[in-house]
Amino acid sequence: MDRLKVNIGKLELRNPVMTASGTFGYGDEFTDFIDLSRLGGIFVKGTTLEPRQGNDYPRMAETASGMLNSVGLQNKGVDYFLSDIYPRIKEYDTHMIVNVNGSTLEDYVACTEALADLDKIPAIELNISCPNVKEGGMIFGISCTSAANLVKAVRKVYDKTLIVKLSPNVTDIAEIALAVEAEGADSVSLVNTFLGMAIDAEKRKPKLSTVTGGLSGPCIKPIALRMVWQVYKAVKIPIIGMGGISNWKDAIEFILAGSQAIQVGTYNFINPTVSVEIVDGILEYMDRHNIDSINDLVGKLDY
Amino acid sequence: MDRLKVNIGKLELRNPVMTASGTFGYGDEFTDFIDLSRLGGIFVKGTTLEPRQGNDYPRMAETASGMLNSVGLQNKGVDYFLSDIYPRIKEYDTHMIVNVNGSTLEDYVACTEALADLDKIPAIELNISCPNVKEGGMIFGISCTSAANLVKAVRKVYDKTLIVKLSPNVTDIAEIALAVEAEGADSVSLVNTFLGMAIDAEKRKPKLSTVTGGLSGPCIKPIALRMVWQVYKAVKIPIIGMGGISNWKDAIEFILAGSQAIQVGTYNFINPTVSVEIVDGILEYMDRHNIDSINDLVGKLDY
Amino acid sequence: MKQKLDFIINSNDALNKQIFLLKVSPKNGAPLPDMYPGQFVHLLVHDSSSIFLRRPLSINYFDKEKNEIWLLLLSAGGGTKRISEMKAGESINLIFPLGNSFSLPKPRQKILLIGGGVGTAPLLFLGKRLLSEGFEPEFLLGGRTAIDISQLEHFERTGKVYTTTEDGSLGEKGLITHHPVLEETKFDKIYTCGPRPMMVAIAKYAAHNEIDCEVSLENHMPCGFGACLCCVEKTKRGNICVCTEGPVFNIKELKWID
Amino acid sequence: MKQKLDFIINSNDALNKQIFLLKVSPKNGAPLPDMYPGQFVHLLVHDSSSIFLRRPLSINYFDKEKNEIWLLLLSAGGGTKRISEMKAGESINLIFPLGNSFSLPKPRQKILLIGGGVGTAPLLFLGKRLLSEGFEPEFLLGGRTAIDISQLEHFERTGKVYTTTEDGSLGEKGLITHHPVLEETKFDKIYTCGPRPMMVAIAKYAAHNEIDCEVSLENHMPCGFGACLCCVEKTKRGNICVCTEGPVFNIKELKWID
Ligand SMILES: Cc1cc2nc3c(=O)[nH]c(=O)nc-3n(C[C@H](O)[C@H](O)[C@H](O)COP(=O)(O)OP(=O)(O)OC[C@H]3O[C@@H](n4cnc5c(N)ncnc54)[C@H](O)[C@@H]3O)c2cc1C
Ligand SMILES: Cc1cc2nc3c(=O)[nH]c(=O)nc-3n(C[C@H](O)[C@H](O)[C@H](O)COP(=O)(O)OP(=O)(O)OC[C@H]3O[C@@H](n4cnc5c(N)ncnc54)[C@H](O)[C@@H]3O)c2cc1C
Ligand SMILES: Cc1cc2nc3c(=O)[nH]c(=O)nc-3n(C[C@H](O)[C@H](O)[C@H](O)COP(=O)(O)O)c2cc1C
Ligand SMILES: Cc1cc2nc3c(=O)[nH]c(=O)nc-3n(C[C@H](O)[C@H](O)[C@H](O)COP(=O)(O)O)c2cc1C
Ligand code: FES
Ligand code: FES
Repeated sequence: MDRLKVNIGKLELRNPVMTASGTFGYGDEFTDFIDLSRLGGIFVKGTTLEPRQGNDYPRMAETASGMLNSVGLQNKGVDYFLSDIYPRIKEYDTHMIVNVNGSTLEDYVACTEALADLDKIPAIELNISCPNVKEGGMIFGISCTSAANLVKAVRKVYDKTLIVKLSPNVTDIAEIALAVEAEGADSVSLVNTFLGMAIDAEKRKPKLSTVTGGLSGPCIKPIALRMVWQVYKAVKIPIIGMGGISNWKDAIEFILAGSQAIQVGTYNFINPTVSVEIVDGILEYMDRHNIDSINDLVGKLDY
Repeated sequence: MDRLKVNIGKLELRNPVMTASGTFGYGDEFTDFIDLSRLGGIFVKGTTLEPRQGNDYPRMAETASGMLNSVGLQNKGVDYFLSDIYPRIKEYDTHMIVNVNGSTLEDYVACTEALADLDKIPAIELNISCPNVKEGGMIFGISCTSAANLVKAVRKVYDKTLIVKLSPNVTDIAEIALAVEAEGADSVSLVNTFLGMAIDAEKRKPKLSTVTGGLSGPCIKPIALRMVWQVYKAVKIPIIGMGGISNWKDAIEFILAGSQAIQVGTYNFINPTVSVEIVDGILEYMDRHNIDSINDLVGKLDY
Repeated sequence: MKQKLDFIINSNDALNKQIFLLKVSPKNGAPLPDMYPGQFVHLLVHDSSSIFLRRPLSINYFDKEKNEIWLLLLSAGGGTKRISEMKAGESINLIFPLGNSFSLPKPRQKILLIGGGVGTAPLLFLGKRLLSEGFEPEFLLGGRTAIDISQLEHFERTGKVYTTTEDGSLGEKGLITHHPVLEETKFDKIYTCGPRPMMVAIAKYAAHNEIDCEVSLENHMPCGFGACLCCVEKTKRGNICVCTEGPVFNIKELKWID
Repeated sequence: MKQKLDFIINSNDALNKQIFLLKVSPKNGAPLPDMYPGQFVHLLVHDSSSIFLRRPLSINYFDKEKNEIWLLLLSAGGGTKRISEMKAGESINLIFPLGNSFSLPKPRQKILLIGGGVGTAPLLFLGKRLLSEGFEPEFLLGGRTAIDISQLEHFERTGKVYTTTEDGSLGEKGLITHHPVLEETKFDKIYTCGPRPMMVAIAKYAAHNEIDCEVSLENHMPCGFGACLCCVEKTKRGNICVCTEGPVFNIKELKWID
């Protein structure tokens, strides 16, 4: 299985297939369906310094080949994570990566510090792109300066692998990627959800309690793929690509566009075994095309 | 049918349902299927000062609930339009609106001037958002300054209704809308296509000759709808909404989000009679909800 | 243990224009695990543009002998319409069994199961279970008109049945919450499933009369197994997932009554 | 005049594992308009997530008496697979008739129709037409293996048939472009449809031997009726739409041979 090994910062992944934050719980939800040790890693739920109740129901609207969500980072806070969740998930035989969120720069830093010393959390993903909370989140991700400042501050308190998750709701995502790379991010992951909206025509009301929410699923794949490719041409750090991946073919496309690794998000809801099916599919593809190492495919789009 | 009448600048539309540039030819292609006089208007193919061959084949890739195109403004130039097309299409009993494109500010101005005196072209749509040409197009649409400068220059030579078509590939579309409103645009239309990409995993090649192309169809609807709503809250001029509209329900959603009128694009390919079906559907909806004038629905999202 | 499994449709019968009874069995013939009333399946229809997400459906009945699950389906929107058009022999993929289940009553409690429209779906399974556990369930079933009340013969074989219809075409005329049995009889426990306004009215009635009451919620569910946090209900313990901590709730946990 | 119309599938027969013959008639029973060999239909499958756009298919035969269109379908990808699974009685929506058509030969010309794989589809209709116009069409049909050559009995009833297969299981062994008849007989006109590399090879052969040659292209077609400008072929007149000015081109118009 060494053929699938990839590195992200100081992290060595068994394979490039990981699951996306907010779509895979803490992994537990999937143990009935798959063997977690077959995954390269798991990005757990968005975590904040303080507990959050998230947004009001309804938080979901189905759309053409996708869905909108406005969960709004519901989680019990980093202390609860340390006391109640970490002891459980640290037993999983895969990389568990925490998705870190905050309303202020100080929040992010404090939340990161709380996680920095955990043996079995080898990396964090700094979410500067959540479209579903009033403060923080995306605000940091849509300007180079604020993204850079945040990464600089977090980098100071965090030595392990620092992944920064980018927002697609920008004119030039490569610019933001360059800004966070310059501040020492080990990797960028993209994309988070697109800000979208759904309306119930008969009721003349928004379908989400928050009016707007984040769009994910196969519908966004073409845009996400383009962004990965643009960022790949701009930065040197490894890219973790995602957005609508629902089978191994999609995964290969993201890898060819420049992703060192990928995350599967929404499709976990529809097919809870999709992530391991993707691992198998990538291997078959590599056999068919005589590819020794997955690294030989990264960015190898022939154009 | 007065219940459906709406105004866009100096233009009075029979109803708010129009067809989008590049998806409806010059109208001729649809006369076998529908009675063009049942439409509020027709936005004809993107037109440039000089003839253009467009991009190489393949120019199309199918995606989840949508498609990418990279036609690249293939057209025979404005002179040919004047001599060979205009005499034919001026007979149609609906508003024929020309979508004006260029590589430079001077191009746009010259193309506009050539169209300004045509009796039966009551409006132009300035396309500052085409993602499929190397020069011009989207470049103008992603910065407030360049968008404003272009509109200012065109406004000087054009007295009739000036509609500016916005690009969705920006961080803040409302900001661009405000900038063009300030320069005297009578209306903004949105959205143009999203820059996207598709890859053939087996061949390891892009599916489009141009690598990237414009994404359209139902997949983009949630994002387009959100953008219309954001622009509606920002500007005073009427909005022409589009992006993935495929039935009357979608049209009502765009109207509730703040569109004074709408355009149907890609779905014309799948159902060439969809535009008139939407007119009928809107009327039935208004009957069911006791709505006297379509204007009473514009922006009336209850949130 | 949750499973993802392909099923084959043994039969799909239209009970009326909008309500369908699907009977499905595992394609691979494997014996189904234990399932409990209140639990649901999450159904995927392959290759449909109108169904991106799975659709949750209550287990209407689990026929252990035939290794068959019954699903009672209302064709309500694009997805359920598509399912309703499926034919015997076609296959569907289910994730199951999901959610918690109704709790058993205390011995000798007088029990009423109240179902509105297709909300009767989980109550058949529950009723049969209660009967087999030695209880004497009674049923109050309502609908707009007579044909909205499905599987009446099955319910009648399970216990005493009261009916209401809005148009009076069957049983009492009026809303289910106004049926005289609610005035005349003192029940110890009520189980209910149906449109939310109906359940809220019944919850209020139960609370007011100090009757223990369990409701089965139908929040929208992208995943169905606790991964997305989209199906939350505001409870006294905060926002909690209906798909894992529900769909059945004791009304004491909810914030419906204040 | 182009129409958009619902059709009913009269039959759908698997000719081999991947090739299907669908016969369809208008749902409303209306008589079909005139159609010409080379023209195609644009087919929509309702409510499929894998088919967003319509799928173009050649008119394989137009049975005027039965008011029936024949479509010969290769299950090549998601869309055609889905179509291949449709059953008699189901309905599909077509836009038709689209495109130009093959031109008729000059009187007494010696004609060869060359079809590779499912590219034989329009050639059956063309062959029958030519026969009825008094010509004596001959056919050169090729495939990887014997079962790839469909409708052989129909072709044999229409004219002389030569065959090639790559594995030699039927007719000559080898590529269609190497069939001896191309060396031995001097044809005046060739019509061809099949994989692009095959058509290019034949076009070169025809040009070299000064044989008039028409090819039918299969560019990807979002709309099929000239609205989107996506299906263009580079010709001596610039980029032109295959769906309206084709799919049939005389090779003189194309830039295949230089
Ligand atoms: C635990 C549970 C058990 C259920 N049991 C049954 C049953 O036994 N029989 C039955 O007919 N119906 C049942 N429902 C409701 C059923 O799931 C919905 O009617 C169905 O999802 C509607 O899908 P649609 O595509 O037809 O409608 P649309 O309105 O087109 O659906 C749009 C979206 O909203 C969601 N949605 C719409 N209405 C509901 C609803 N009432 N509940 C949940 N999600 C909804 C859909 O899942 C979809 O994601 C149950 C729901 C839940 C949560
Ligand atoms: C004028 C014309 C006539 C045709 N006649 C026939 C026929 O009689 N029988 C038959 O089996 N096939 C015919 N084809 C080819 C057929 O249209 C394609 O095989 C089909 O569109 C593939 O769709 P898919 O979803 O199965 O494949 P996918 O590869 O999944 O399709 C993806 C996209 O590419 C397009 N595409 C892929 N391959 C082709 C192709 N070869 N031609 C055009 N578009 C393609 C599809 O339409 C779709 O938009 C014809 C094509 C054209 C243009
Ligand atoms: C229900 C839901 C919740 C999510 N929560 C988070 C989150 O907490 N943090 C985060 O960075 N991304 C979150 N995301 C975004 C996903 O991680 C991913 O970036 C996005 O969904 C695109 O990938 P996909 O199309 O494969 O789902 C969430 C997505 C969904 C659908
Ligand atoms: C094939 C194609 C060609 C297009 N050409 C143009 C064009 O020339 N000028 C323009 O302003 N928009 C053009 N567009 C964009 C559409 O007018 C419309 O903005 C976009 O497709 C979104 O709407 P839809 O999702 O309804 O298609 C084109 C779109 C397609 C699919
Ligand atoms: S439906 Fe996803 S958590 Fe309940
Ligand atoms: S397919 Fe649209 S122009 Fe030919």
